[in-house]
Amino acid sequence: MINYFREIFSGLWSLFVGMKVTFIEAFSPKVTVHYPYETLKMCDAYRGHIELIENEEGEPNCVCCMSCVRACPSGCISLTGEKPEGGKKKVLTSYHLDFTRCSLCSACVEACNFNAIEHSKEYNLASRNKEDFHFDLLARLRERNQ
Amino acid sequence: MILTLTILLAVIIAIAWAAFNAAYLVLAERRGAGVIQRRPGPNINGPFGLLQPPLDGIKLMAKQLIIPAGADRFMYISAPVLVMCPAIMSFVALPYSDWLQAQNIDVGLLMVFAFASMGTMGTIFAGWSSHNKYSLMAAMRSVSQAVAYEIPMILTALTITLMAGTTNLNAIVAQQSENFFHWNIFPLFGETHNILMPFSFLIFFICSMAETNRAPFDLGEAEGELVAGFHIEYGSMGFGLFFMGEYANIVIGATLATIFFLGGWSCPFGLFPGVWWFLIKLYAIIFTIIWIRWTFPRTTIYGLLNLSWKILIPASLVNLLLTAGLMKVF
Amino acid sequence: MIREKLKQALEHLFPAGEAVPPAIVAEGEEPAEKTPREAVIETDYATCGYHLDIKTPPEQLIEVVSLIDQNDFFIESITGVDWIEEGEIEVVYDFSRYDFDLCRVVVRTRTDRDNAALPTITGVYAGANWHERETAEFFGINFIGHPHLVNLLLPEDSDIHPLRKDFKP
Amino acid sequence: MNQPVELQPDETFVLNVGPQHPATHGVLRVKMEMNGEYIVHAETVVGYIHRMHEKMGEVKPYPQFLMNLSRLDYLGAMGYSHCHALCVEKAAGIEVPKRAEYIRVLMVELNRVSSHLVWLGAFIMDLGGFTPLLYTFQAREHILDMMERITGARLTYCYIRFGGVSRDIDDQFIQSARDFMPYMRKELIKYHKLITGNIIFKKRMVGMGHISPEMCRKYGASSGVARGAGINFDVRRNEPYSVYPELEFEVPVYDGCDNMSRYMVRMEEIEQSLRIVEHALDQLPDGPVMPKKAPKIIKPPAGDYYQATETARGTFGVRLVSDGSQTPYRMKLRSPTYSNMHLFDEACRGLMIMDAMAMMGTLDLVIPEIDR
Amino acid sequence: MGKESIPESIVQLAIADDIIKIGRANSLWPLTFGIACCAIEMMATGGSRFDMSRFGAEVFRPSPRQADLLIIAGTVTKKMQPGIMTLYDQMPEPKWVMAMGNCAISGGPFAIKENYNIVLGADTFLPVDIFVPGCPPRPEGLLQGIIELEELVSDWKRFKDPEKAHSRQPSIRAQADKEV
Repeated sequence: MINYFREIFSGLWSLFVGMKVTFIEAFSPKVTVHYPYETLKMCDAYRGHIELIENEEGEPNCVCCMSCVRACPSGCISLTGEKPEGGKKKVLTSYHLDFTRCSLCSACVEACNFNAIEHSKEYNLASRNKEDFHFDLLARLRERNQ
Repeated sequence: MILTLTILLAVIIAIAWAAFNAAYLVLAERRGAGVIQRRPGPNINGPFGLLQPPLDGIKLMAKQLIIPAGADRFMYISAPVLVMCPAIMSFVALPYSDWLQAQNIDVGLLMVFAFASMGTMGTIFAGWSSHNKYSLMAAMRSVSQAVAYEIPMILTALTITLMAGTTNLNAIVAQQSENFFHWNIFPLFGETHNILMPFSFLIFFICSMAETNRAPFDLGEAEGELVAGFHIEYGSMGFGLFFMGEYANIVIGATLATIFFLGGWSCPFGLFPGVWWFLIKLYAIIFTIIWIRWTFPRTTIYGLLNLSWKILIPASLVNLLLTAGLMKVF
Repeated sequence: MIREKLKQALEHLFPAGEAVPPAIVAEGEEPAEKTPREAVIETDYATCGYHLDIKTPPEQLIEVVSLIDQNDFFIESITGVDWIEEGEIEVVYDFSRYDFDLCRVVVRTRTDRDNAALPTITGVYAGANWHERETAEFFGINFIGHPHLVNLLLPEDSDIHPLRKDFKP
Repeated sequence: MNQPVELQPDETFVLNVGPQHPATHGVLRVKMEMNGEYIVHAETVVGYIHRMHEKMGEVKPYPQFLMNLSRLDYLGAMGYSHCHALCVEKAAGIEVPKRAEYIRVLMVELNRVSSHLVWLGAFIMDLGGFTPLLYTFQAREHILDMMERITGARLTYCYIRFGGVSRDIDDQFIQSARDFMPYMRKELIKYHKLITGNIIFKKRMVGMGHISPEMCRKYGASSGVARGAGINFDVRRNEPYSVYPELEFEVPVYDGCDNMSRYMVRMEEIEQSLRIVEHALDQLPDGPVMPKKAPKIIKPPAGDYYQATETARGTFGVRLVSDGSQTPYRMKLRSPTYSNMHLFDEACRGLMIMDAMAMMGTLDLVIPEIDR
Repeated sequence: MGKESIPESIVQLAIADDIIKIGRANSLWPLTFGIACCAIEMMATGGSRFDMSRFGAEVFRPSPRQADLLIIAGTVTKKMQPGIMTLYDQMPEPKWVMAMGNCAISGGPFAIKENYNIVLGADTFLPVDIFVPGCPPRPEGLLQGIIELEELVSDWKRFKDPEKAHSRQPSIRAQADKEV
């Protein structure tokens, strides 16, 4: 019989303890980042989709060695390059990234020996077309330079 | 003629008040949850998110109405109405002040309880007619819950009628209106010196939460196991009505608790008119209910029934007997 | 040492002559005639990650597994390996113990690739049920006596065996 | 309160729970044969998110398969990569620098804490309490912030490489990890106040959902399910790997065999993980995080290799059958939840649906990890 | 497969239409339906730090009858595909579909040559309105998707470009230091 009452009262007490916890929380400061009004700064390591790195002349560092293409587990990179007449090195003519199949594993960036690609810090992509995420990175680079 | 029109107007105002409360308590709930969870809650639609309920309402009304194949059409359509209407009807009898009341009814208490128990019918209609196993199970739960909790609730209300000697809600308030210590919950100076009243309040509070299907007793719409409970097949405004009916019921429960135990519109200091005091008490109770909702996990169905049959009903019976005895002594 | 105990018990089960001396046995590399079809081999834990490698013919499988069960092993997994060049599918049973006396046991048995069938061990380990269903659907092995041998991971109506080496989608 | 009931088979109906159901944590389906609210028989249907990981293991070279392991179990991704890396390193004989191994353990344990926090929140949400979910997610954000600064992702890390890790940790990480310890301990006290002590919670936990040690053995259960049944089994202790022998921690074991034991085991595991992190930070050696000559092409000698580790969900095993080429011949992933979930069919018989859901919550399910 | 055709109402009221659109845009209730990794980010988006509820979109409804938005958060397999289609059919009009994460957009990293079980993109069998790429996308990505969807529903660009908003260090990090 005593146990019966003890259970009731200890049970009630535990409920009040729980309510006290939420009460204290209610007066703690808010933690929300109001996204469209304020944004987060991504850390250096953050892995967005890849971007080409340019050299001083504003041209891509890429020498078309294809190691990123080979390293990619999902096969989402395709690039072409050609040797200009008289030139020694290959020049990148198109660098196409199908971001919709990327797994952001960083294998391409690590495979690159020429410091030609890096992860961008874009984190809030959304669109009505999925073709928007088939990036032409060379065009993006040119756009950035203008 | 004028009297009839006045009554009609009063009834319309009561209904509008119920609908307003139901709509904005949803917002209050969402913002309140936000406060407890350290986030703002809906706040960009209008100042403080005040436009959120009308926007939700517009959306719900403009949504396609699906009546599932195999559903009992008549019952399916009538169920939300059966939940919402009795809830709104009860508002007619509720006094907010000695003058602010749609209709002063001598058996106001009985009427409110009668309408409150009608809401269960809507639930079981919804559960049965939806042609869905989840909703049927939820309806069965709701019914057993309603049956179990109506008993202690009414037994507790009986102690109040016993002390007040009337079922007129106005009279119940009037009887405790002298000052702070005449409220039924602080039984120091009232008509009776009934020290059991805090327990009665607790029982009544728990029962009203269970009656209105509020967490932690929301077995009827237990998301974890029954998906959305009895309104699983309801979309658009049918669902909206269930939602609003639930909140209207909360208001009724809180109003009754205020009237029975917290002295209604009687004010300890008399700073401002009684109706404000009433609203303060009412919303304090409602916010406590919201606070509880966002703190506890859900009970089990047998835990719920055990609580009622093994603890609350004996307790309220003893409470009633002792109250009667105390009445005799003093 | 549970390892010794189990090894002795199993060697009792298999004829003594056929157990080969302890050696690191690489699967697949060795032609079938070098490693006997039934043997209890103590392997090097540091390189392989298990202690006992038991090769058993399908007929003795249940006997072996019951013996393992009697020694309080728990079932870790069942899987198949498709040795397409030899025309055989190997089914690998992993057992381990909830104990500090470390012993990981691998039981292997082979069945013909074209007409793959093995006895079920669900009677001994109830937990083999899903593992066997999975192996059955991935490798097309018929576990004889299995209570509910339907597809586990693939759709109910699919009849492909994707982990067979000759599988083409 | 777990009374057996007399069940008449002809009065039953079949309730289909899932694949879209709030309590199934993803796309799991359970066909329940019910008598009223009591479960007569349950049949779990899995495979709704079978993503061919084992097939991909067979067709992709070793380094390219690495990223798959993070997708296997997105809550405790690091532990799975760790196991895979250990197995391949064992097979190919790659030496791992001490510091890299410490960093791995650090990350795995932090990840375990974050995984358990999600479990806790989602579990309480199954029981109908919503607020703890947001508290645990908020505490988890601290871990994710820390890990994102190093690994560059929030969930699917792809951080561990064969031979080491992709990026060294810095002082700021160490500082924030140290700061995190007292914060998390305070949070744990809060959870215990808010959840563990709660009478409603206790009523649903204590004595509910019986899973016996024998059942664990027959089904091969691990993690909290086995340890909640009084089995002292943790691969980190029983079969030490990595640098765990050098670290101090205890394996929490409760022998109640009920929901409460499993819950308490996991809650204490959070504390133990914090202890490991603290200890690993103290002992963190200097040095490189990748071996000097990290092999670009990995060709383990032909053979059969097995490695088991204790991940956030339990004993994860990788069986690697190599034929000496750049791609594995067979890659079997033994997932812990697979076995844990399997025993649900038997364990939930005779329970009411809500208790069965609570029990399912204590199994700590991540469905893609069952289906692989 | 296109959207179900809804009969045009006889009386067309432009203003009422606009109000209804705005109502719909600002109370998008998603279905509680997570498939894989992205579901955890979806939960995180509902969490305190990102707080989807500010847009009125936090009311995760477990029943498709009450939901407006189907977020496909994870890989769609051949076994799951009929289930998703059923869910979509059960949702009342108007309804929207969001493909969250690379798996839902095009199969993502699982779109290999030997693929036998993955559906290559939710848009192969559902009319997807918004694509949110990433593996998984950060919660901001999902929020951006919801903002984009609001724009699509109401034809009204409500929020300015987040790039132009002032960037700040996340409060939670600073706060974490304070709290400790």
